[in-house]
Amino acid sequence: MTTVVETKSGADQRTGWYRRMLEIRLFEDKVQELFMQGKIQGTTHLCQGHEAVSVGAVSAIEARDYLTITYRGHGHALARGMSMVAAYGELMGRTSGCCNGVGGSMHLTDFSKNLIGAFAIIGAGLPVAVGAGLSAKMRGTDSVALSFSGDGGSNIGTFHEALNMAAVWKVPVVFVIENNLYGEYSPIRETTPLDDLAERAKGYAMPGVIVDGQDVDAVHAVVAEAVARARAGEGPTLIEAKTYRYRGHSRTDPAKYRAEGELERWKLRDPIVILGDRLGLSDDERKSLQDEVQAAVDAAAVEAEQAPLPTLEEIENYVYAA
Amino acid sequence: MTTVVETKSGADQRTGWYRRMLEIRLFEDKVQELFMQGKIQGTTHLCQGHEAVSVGAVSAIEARDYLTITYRGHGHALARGMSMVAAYGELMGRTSGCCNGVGGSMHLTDFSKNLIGAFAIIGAGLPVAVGAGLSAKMRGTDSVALSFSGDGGSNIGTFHEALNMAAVWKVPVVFVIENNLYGEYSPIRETTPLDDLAERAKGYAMPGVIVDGQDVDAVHAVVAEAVARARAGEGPTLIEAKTYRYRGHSRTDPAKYRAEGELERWKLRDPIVILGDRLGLSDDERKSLQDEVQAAVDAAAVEAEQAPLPTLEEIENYVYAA
Amino acid sequence: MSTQLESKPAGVGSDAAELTYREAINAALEDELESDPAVILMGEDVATAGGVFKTNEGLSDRFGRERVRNTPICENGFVGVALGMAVTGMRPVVEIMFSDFLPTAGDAIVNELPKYRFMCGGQCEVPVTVRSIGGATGRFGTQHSATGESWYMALPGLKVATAGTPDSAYSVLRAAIRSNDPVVFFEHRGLYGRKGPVRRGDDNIAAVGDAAVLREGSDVTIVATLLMLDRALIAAEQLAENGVDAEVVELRWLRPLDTESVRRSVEKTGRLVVAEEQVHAAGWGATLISQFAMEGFEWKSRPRAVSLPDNLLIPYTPELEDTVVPSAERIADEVRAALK
Amino acid sequence: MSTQLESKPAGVGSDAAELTYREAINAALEDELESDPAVILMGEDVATAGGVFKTNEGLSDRFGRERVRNTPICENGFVGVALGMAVTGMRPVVEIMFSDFLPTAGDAIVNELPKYRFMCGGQCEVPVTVRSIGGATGRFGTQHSATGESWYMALPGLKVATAGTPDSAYSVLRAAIRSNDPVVFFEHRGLYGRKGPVRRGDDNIAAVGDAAVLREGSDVTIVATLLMLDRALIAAEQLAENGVDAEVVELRWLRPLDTESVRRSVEKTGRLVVAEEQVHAAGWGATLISQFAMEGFEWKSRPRAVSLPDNLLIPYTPELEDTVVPSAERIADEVRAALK
Ligand SMILES: Cc1ncc(C[n+]2csc(CCOP(=O)(O)OP(=O)(O)O)c2C)c(N)n1
Ligand SMILES: Cc1ncc(C[n+]2csc(CCOP(=O)(O)OP(=O)(O)O)c2C)c(N)n1
Ligand SMILES: [Mg+2]
Ligand SMILES: [Mg+2]
Repeated sequence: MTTVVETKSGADQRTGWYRRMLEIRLFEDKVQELFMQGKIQGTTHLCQGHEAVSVGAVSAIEARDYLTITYRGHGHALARGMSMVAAYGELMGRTSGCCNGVGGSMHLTDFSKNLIGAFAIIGAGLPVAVGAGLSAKMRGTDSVALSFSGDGGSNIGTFHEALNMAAVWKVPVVFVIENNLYGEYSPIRETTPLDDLAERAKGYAMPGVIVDGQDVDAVHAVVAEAVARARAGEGPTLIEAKTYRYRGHSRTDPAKYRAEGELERWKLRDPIVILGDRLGLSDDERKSLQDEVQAAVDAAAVEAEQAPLPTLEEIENYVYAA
Repeated sequence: MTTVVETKSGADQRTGWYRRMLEIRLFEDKVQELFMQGKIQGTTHLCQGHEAVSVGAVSAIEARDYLTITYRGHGHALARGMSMVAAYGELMGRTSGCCNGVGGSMHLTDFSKNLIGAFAIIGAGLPVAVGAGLSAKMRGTDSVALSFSGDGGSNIGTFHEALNMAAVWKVPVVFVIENNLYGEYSPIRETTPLDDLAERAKGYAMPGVIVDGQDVDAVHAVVAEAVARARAGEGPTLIEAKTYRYRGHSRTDPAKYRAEGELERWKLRDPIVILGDRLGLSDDERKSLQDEVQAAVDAAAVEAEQAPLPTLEEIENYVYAA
Repeated sequence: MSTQLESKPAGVGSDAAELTYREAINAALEDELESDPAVILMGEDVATAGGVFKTNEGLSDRFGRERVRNTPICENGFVGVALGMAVTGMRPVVEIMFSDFLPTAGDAIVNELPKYRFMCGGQCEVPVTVRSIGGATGRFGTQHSATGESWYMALPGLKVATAGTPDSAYSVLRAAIRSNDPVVFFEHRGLYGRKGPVRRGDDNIAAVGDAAVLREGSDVTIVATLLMLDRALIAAEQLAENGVDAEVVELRWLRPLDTESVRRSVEKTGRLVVAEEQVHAAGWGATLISQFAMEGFEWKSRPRAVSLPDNLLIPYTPELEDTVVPSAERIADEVRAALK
Repeated sequence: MSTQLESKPAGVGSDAAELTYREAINAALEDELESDPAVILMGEDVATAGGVFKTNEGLSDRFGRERVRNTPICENGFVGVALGMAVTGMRPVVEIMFSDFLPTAGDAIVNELPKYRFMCGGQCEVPVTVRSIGGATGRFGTQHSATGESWYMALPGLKVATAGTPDSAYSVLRAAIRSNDPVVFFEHRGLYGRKGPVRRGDDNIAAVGDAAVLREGSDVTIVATLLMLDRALIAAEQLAENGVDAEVVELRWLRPLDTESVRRSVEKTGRLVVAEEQVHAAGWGATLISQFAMEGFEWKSRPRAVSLPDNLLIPYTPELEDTVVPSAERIADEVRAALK
């Protein structure tokens, strides 16, 4: 671990992580409610259970660094500092949304925060992150790119193509696979011949690291180290964070394909509880934080909803640059 | 090594290999001549220097096994027993060709020999080979599939996708990468972050084997072993054969990008010479075989040329099945 | 003039059962898996929980998880696998979960499937069916809303099919699977819950290339596919109340394209409105209209198209998605304009 | 009536140099790399030996192998990389060695480049140029002969450009690179050796979306692109010898499509022949003709198309390739038929 990491992992920062993970958890919980009320339509891919990965990793990059996420990206966007109003607004299709409501749940993008893309097509984000990293390098900046993808996504061609280019050009990019053991309804071993996806780094002569995705400190540490390597010009890293999603793949999925007790076992290692314990938070402290964040979540949803819908005239401007 | 292999590697068979390698060499040499005469048009990708790979590998499969090759596939087609007339005919666009002259140099296909495809798009053949192997397995046969591709081709998405599916489904397929150190004009280390592509097998929990591609015995042995594994239901293998192409990438390429002396160094380990030495062939024996094969090559070219061109009406039938 | 149900030219008779479009797809898959052991179904999550859109309910239980096979996420790869299976004796059906992912399998669909038989001089047949599930109205956003139906109609060697009713879902899909050529078969997600009469059985397998007149009429011809077909039928009912007698033609196949059937219809009506869930550029609507223009067809009024706007993509915003995708009302309006 | 050279509306003047189409591409790349450090060129072997088709001669020496960068073989991947560069301040030009490989990059070209700006609510611009090199007559066989020019014209968000002469190669490519939207720019391999006057300089950058009248005439309008444009110009010269005065319009952009310029021409001539190296289905020719049909345009004689046969693919067989790809003679014949 580098000094940078040490500095960052102070108690204050970690309390911030706790709060942010809670915010993500409650944000996602509320999405379900808003669906029931018809305020969010279509589909959505929630990330309860993954909070330590998004918060641990995103907290390891700087404002000048780039970030790409996926359709399961609410947590990462919030971790990057997107306001809940901007996130809810987007899910509601309103102009309060980060993309003015045309993107929807799968496309939380915010260029002002260097969150340069949220991809609904599996694998598509990885080459874009490589491009951002390469561009940073060619423009003489020391920015790095951080890219999230899933276990299922490690089987598509662009995963391979992106890692290969990143390695051969020594691009400053960190790939984080959130291995939540399922790609939609398929358990990893039905689609993938190995358990540890970090193994795949070997095909690119790139470091591969496995980390406990329920442990925000651990995630932060390995990502910070990889970011430091990237920034120092030593090239990309593949990090596999073992995690679990508490909900089904998407709104319509009751996730009946899971083995009995699996969810419950994972919940015993809840990332928020783990950090709360480490920080020595009392029940009361947890409860009052919970209430505070819940109030913020509720208020954000109300505020987001006040905004008008985008107009056809407005969105026509999004097709071509002026 | 299994018994099957032992039986096959008798001296008679190896003399056959010698002759076949010579045939491939002289076949390719003559292609250049036919180009000059305008009898072959377009482009062509010759394989002088690779002969031990095609002959060593293809001789390790049975008639009931499937084979997919690439645009650089003349050698493999001949190794599989395609007549030189059918091969020249195809290059000349005549009905003597294996595809009646509509495919051309890049598409030497012969279903009667289970040579089920020759692909001009990089990476496209690997999934097809996986499909053939899977089909063989599902239909309850013990056929396996053998698939050739190149070093450059190991960077495209379908390579990854095919190996992953083959491994997860334990498909009876053997992938042979002919690593000739260049993808078109680019040396491998300009496009690929490692030298040994067999390393990539690890990402699929599949055996990866490196073999000297100039040594036909060695190639035959490792492929035979992989075929035996596949046939026994133990799944796929990735084999990397280190080899070298003597000519440029394609007809228009003088290959000036090569380091000085590189070609000459490789020619010191010519696969035909190596086997000739092992078989203890005298200069006279080599010379007389050379003359004999040259005569056959010349005769085949003449015969192929006699055939008529396909007609438009004929080739219309190739678009849709009746 | 007749109603939608009575006017179905073939297939739907007294022995028809009411099925949803989803159930019709399921029935077609079941009947083909049953009738030919070479048929298999593969794709992402096709074998679990009936597939993501529940079209495959019961199939993996009945036929096993070898023949109904979940794949990794790798569209180009598994379409290629299907090709390898097809040329070695099997008859694979591949499911592409969203039509937007067809380009992910772009090489397999553009360069391999259609060209394979040709390049090898007719040595093989390529019986692959690619089921492509697409269409807007689901609030799935810009990367999950294409129908994609016209993308591949410029590829000789391929066949391109669509279904706009439960009965065509059943009969066209069965025909696609039985074709010895590669077929991309388009389903519309917005229709899965739609009910209609389906006559299940081997005598209800569509003829490859035939359009179907789903409603006879004399004033105007509406040609449509997929969800637009459904909306065209609704529009026709509305128009009938105003005394306008519209003929509705379902263009089931885009390749081969049944210009003949459309011509028969427009020769009767003299007016044409195409309704398409795609921009007009480079689509089947433009192809048909151009064809008639080149033939010098004499219209009673100029042909018209109801299409997606050329200057927009499908937004997530529910209200705007509904504005952008042509409604039955817009189709009816265009018909009225054609009759002015 | 005037000759090809004199009739060029813009760009080609007395200070024009004779360049080949290849040299014109090279000059456009050089001038853009020179004028903006954000411009880079990437693709397979672009930096070695001038690239596979020698269009990049000298560029890697001059601008270095970072800015002129060889990529691994992974079209979808490196177009995605270009996208990531474009939204972070660069202006990449990507070379796709054969247009047939565009579908290999299908997801990047269909779902990412055109939709990116839209999906994020206009937060970014996407200045990526994809140079796609295609076309038949090279005896490259079925998987290496497509022009592909119409494949992507149904995608709002994308721009689609072509060049049929050295001067348009120069001026349209420079316009494509300067566009803040993604452009797929089509070059035809069969034209690389073709010579013509090119006025090199910043004042010869084509206007996005504008077709060009390359030869004025009053009897008939021929609209063409790429190699067919070259052949249309030859056909026009032949026809002139028989007293037929053809106007030849180069449809440089398929998206935006310059229906306006074509309309101006056909309003004058009353006759239209489109010449396209693609099947007619789902192409720009059908799109134009349909557009005029829907406007109720009154033709002196019905519009016509010279296209690739709908029932064939491009064979390797040299003699058959020549039969299949429309010749200047076939274009002239069709013009004569239009005038009968
Ligand atoms: C190219 C492509 N194929 C299929 C899909 C449909 N799809 C969406 S999410 C998903 C599963 C992805 O699994 P994983 O990568 O493990 O991510 P997770 O959803 O578990 O976060 C699939 C198949 C898609 N979006 N893109
Ligand atoms: C998808 C795709 N991209 C690019 C090409 C052009 N191309 C043909 S051969 C080749 C190099 C392949 O190198 P390698 O795999 O090492 O095989 P080799 O030619 O050395 O046998 C390239 C880039 C292609 N045919 N297909
Ligand atoms: Mg997952
Ligand atoms: Mg090579």
